Amino acid sequence: MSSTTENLSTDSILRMYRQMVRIRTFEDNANQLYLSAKMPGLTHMYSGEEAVAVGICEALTVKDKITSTHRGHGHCVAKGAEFKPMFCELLGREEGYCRGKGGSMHIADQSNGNLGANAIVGGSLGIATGAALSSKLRGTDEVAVCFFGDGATAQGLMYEVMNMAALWNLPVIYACENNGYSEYTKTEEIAAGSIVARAEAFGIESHQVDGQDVLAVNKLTQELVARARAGEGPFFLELMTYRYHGHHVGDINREYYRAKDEETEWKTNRDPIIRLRGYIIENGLASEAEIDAINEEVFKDAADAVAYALDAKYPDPSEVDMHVYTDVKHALA
Amino acid sequence: MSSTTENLSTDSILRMYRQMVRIRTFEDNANQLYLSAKMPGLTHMYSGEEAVAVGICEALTVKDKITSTHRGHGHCVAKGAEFKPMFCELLGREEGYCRGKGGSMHIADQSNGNLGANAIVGGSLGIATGAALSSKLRGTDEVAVCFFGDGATAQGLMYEVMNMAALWNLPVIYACENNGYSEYTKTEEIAAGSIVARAEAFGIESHQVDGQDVLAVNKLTQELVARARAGEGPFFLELMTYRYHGHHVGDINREYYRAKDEETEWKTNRDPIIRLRGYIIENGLASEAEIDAINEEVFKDAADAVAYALDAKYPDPSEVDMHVYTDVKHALA
Amino acid sequence: MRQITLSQAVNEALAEEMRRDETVFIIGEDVAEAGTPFKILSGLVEEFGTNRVIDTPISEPGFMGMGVGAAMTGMRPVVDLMFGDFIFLVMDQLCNQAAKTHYMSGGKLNVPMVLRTNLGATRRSAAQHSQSLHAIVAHIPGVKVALPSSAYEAKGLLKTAIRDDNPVVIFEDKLMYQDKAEVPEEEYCIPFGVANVKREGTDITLIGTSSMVQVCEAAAKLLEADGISAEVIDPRTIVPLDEKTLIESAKKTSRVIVVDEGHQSFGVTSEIASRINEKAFYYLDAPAVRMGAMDVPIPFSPALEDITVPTAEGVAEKARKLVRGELIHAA
Amino acid sequence: MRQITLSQAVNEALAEEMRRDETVFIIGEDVAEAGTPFKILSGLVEEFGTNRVIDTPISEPGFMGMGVGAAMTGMRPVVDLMFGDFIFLVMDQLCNQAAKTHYMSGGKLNVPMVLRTNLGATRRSAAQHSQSLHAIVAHIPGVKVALPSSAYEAKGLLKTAIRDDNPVVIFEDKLMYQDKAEVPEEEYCIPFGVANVKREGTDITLIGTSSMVQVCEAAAKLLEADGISAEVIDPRTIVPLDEKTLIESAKKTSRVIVVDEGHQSFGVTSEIASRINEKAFYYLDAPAVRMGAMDVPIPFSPALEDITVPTAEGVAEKARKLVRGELIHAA
Ligand SMILES: Cc1ncc(C[n+]2csc(CCOP(=O)(O)OP(=O)(O)O)c2C)c(N)n1
Ligand SMILES: Cc1ncc(C[n+]2csc(CCOP(=O)(O)OP(=O)(O)O)c2C)c(N)n1
Ligand SMILES: [Mg+2]
Ligand SMILES: [Mg+2]
Repeated sequence: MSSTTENLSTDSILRMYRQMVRIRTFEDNANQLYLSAKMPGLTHMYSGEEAVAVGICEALTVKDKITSTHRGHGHCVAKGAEFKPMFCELLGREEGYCRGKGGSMHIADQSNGNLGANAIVGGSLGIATGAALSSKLRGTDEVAVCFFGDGATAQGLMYEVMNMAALWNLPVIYACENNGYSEYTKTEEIAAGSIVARAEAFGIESHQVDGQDVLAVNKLTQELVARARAGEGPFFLELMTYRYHGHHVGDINREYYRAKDEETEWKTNRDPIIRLRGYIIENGLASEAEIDAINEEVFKDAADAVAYALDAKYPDPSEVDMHVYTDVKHALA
Repeated sequence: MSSTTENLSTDSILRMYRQMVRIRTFEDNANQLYLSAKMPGLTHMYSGEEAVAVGICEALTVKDKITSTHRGHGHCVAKGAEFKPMFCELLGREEGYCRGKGGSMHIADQSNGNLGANAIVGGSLGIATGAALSSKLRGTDEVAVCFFGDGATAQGLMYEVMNMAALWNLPVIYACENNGYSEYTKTEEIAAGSIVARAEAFGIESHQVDGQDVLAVNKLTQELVARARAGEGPFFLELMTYRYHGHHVGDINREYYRAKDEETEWKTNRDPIIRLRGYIIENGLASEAEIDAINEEVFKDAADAVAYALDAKYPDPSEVDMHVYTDVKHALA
Repeated sequence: MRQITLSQAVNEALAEEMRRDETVFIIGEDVAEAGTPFKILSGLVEEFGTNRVIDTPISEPGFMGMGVGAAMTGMRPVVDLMFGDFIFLVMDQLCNQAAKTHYMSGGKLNVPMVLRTNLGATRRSAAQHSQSLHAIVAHIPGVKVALPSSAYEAKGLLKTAIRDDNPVVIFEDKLMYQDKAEVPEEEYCIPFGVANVKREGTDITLIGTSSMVQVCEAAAKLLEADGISAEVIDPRTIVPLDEKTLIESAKKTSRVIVVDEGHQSFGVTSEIASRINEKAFYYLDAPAVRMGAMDVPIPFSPALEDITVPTAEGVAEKARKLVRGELIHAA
Repeated sequence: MRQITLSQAVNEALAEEMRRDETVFIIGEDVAEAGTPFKILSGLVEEFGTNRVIDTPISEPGFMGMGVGAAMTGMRPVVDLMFGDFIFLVMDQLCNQAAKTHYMSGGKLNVPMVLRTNLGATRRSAAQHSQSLHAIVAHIPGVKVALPSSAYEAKGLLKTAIRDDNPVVIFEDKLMYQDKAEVPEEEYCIPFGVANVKREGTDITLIGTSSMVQVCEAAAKLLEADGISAEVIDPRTIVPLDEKTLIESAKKTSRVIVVDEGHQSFGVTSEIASRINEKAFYYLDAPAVRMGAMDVPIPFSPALEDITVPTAEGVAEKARKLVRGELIHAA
């Protein structure tokens, strides 16, 4: 594993390992719920990209804000969310983070600073930048991280807000998760020139990072977060990563746009969890047995949460017109 | 004057001179119409920026397309429009290019390939790029030029269409008229980093040009138009220029955002018409008398056109619901 | 007659018009190899090539604007907007540019383009992938709005839209893509502004748009069981709107329910009900009843989402009350 | 009582709320030194500084989105949109994001923001600077919509909007910025959802919004001369809408005209007329009459533009016909 670990405690390395396993495990269960027709609608798996969300969120405090995407379970877990309310949300139950009203594509967890997933590609670029402006205006040192995909770089909104973030030195980090595809299209077919050069043209310091190396991601993010708190923001990160599943859980036959070999290569030789596990063993930070114990614990948490969510109750029909406006109990009454 | 004139005939140089004078004269008359309360609404003067529109449009054929802005009279004249239908349009008369329905901010002249001014800043970036796509799909060698201001570089739409133009090698030239201000704000306050670098980040060849040197603008544009016809587009131009009047004709007291000295400096030492006149004399392309004759002729044309337009009739009230749809004579009947 | 799905009908309409007129082309996200997430366009890129079935980056305002420019210069773009909810991203290009160009130019410039998109909830896609936003487009002069209610209309209206010299937005019901209907082999177009009386009746008129036409037909069957004869009318386009057919039916039955999947307030039902009340007022037993989607963002939870959209039973219930002469107010 | 212009009233409301609550800030184009092209905000940057009166680049979607994010995290942005026509550029951020965030989060996230913009034609500004687009915003659940009709309402409604925890869009009539009205020195707020009966009458109810309230009042004066007693009502907010006051007046006078400067079709007059017809049907002599702006893009030529908007004489003429019992159809 490329990166060194000065300034990274064993605890935090093990916590990152656990968080990555929690994300992978959450997604495996979510996928099963879909395949067994127990989940309403479709959902987008984060599997394969765990090092991005974990490496970044482990460098943030609970007060720091993130905005997430349609592929948002990983960001949600990494920012501190629990399995039960997450699965409840995916299943549209009242105990979900959003009382079942948002679902997978709108899952939010404001208690941990997650301002929410967004089903409009690039839709949260303004929100994250606004959260950074808010942090500055309120005189706090909160940083905002905006997660978005390579496909979102085609949305003009990104350039509008990067321009303002640069003009006003806002404490925002743009985290572009370049997983090589937007839906069924390769990134090179939809992105001309260079993505990092686009941010640099606005005078924004930009870095391209191996998104499968959680330690490298975390180390760089720690530095940038500290500098953003000191008023040196904004920053732009292009994190090279890969999604293991299809665009969404229903995208099964995808050879026409993505080769099996390519998938195998990433899964076997670049998997962020396998890599960190190897690093932990090599450096004697934990034993195989201890790591397996972590895995087992997470698997069990997830199984319990799924069982709980499947039995949890749906919101009462009377909730349908609640929360349209904050100051009206029933909007249609 | 910096540029050499190999490949520029005396005729075309004199035509450029005449066209610049026609624009300046048109604007002086339009401004008088406003000051004498004979023109409905407000309008934006192109005075000072003549070398941009003329240098570029003189490198185009009548079949090539342009899109224009709220500051569009210069583009319209440069692309071949006549005074009478232009003044009629500004005065809301039936003989206007748009039958009085568009006015200054929407003046269009499709017979000369001017797809129209636009009152939405940046609103024509997609239209121009679409015209270039159309040219390619129809198998023609038409080039599209998109005129827009420095302020329009803040519109996300620009980055969306530059990306597609670059991916598909479209024959479009983005002509950014950087006159140092957007409304009452200096460009450096609203544009982070570098404008040309933004286009280059998409892999688009970009040039910064002295927008007060009509020969330099024309020479470069001729080269780029030829290359665009050959499929080497798109290209991006940042033309450094200056508007002599306020943002619009009503913007009289503007010292609070722009110093009088600065205006004087540009008007006296960098005026594109004075510079070209000097060049013509130095190189013996015409005599002072011949140049004055051109001026007189243009002044007279303008005076006649204004007089004509002031007497021209307004559209019949029954036209109000015509042209809503092409295939319905009266939309509300 | 042969039956095909709405998805196949759209595909046929596009293929036929692209064969007929080489200026017609498709532009949008994942329209080529992928044939859109709904697989509607499968096979078109193979026949027409990537010059006429153009995959774009995720730049809705950008490719919509390019569609406008291409339409102004001799092409007939069919812009593919993956979800109707994304229309909010292209409103400036659609409403400030496409809709006004012909008028602002005094009739000199045309924008013969089609924006193909969809509407419809209950797909468990939550608030940003379930809206039915046709009413806001209909409010802007200069655009036409078509709402196909079956595979037959989807094909006939799309062909008309492509041949129309004005900007047209066509909203397909994303839940009907796999629904089959009889569609003739022979070519046909369906004229705009001509409502379709799906079923004749004497006691009450049920006016439904898009997805709500089948709801009205199902309601009519329920009512038949109660001995109530319901007329079902599908306007097919709301701009232009075939007011005449709607008014005549209202005068005949003296009772009207207007059903549309857009939000009820400031929506399509408001406009149609107003026109009927204005022009059939003295023939009506009761004011035209409006039934739109609830005025709430579409919730994800199935337990809530299904409540937000009008149902056949709900329409039938209101119809019974109307016929029984019970005064009703809009929900 | 002292008289101030609508522009001064807006300025006062902002200054008062910014003094009262330090989380309130203004963001938009040329709002600081320039104080907007209409000079409405003059003096605010001097008092509150450039951290609270923020000049932006010409990036409406961008600063609107930033407003949403700031509102979600403890601030109360007042986003300044120079012309109402530009709302088409921010529809995604307004309607897909701001309007839905509270609902999609199950009530956990709030978006206490105000979008200040304008409406109104006859300023010779042509099709892209003259629209009155409040109806399309009102169609989207989750946003409130306020339409001040004078300096008094402009101040009181804006102060309420700033204190509201929901997204609020307030449309000022750009032609009224220099119009004066009585505005008390003392602080006051005007509650949302409470219509204002500007003038009592018995023969007919004239419901006007924004710029059309003064048109209705002028019409009422003309009618008075003919011995017709007109009641004039200003809903002040259309979301929420004070249905009760409107219905009661309709029941009292049995004749109603609804006047709004937005396009008539699929517009505000459709919604209000529908509700009145539904809930006062049996009290009405004739269906509620709608008078909106013509369904055409706003033309530049004064000879055409002035025809597109309802006038006092036009409203009075329709009112006379109504009172004379002549059956009328919407123009
Ligand atoms: C504005 C908008 N356009 C299109 C879509 C449909 N869509 C959903 S995800 C997606 C691809 C996004 O690609 P990327 O940003 O790279 O994220 P990834 O899925 O690869 O994580 C598209 C086109 C959308 N949700 N929003
Ligand atoms: C989308 C949009 N936002 C704001 C405006 C108001 N406006 C008109 S011109 C202008 C400044 C444009 O500056 P620039 O692009 O540099 O062109 P210039 O006026 O300098 O030629 C602004 C903000 C507008 N017309 N459209
Ligand atoms: Mg991607
Ligand atoms: Mg400028």
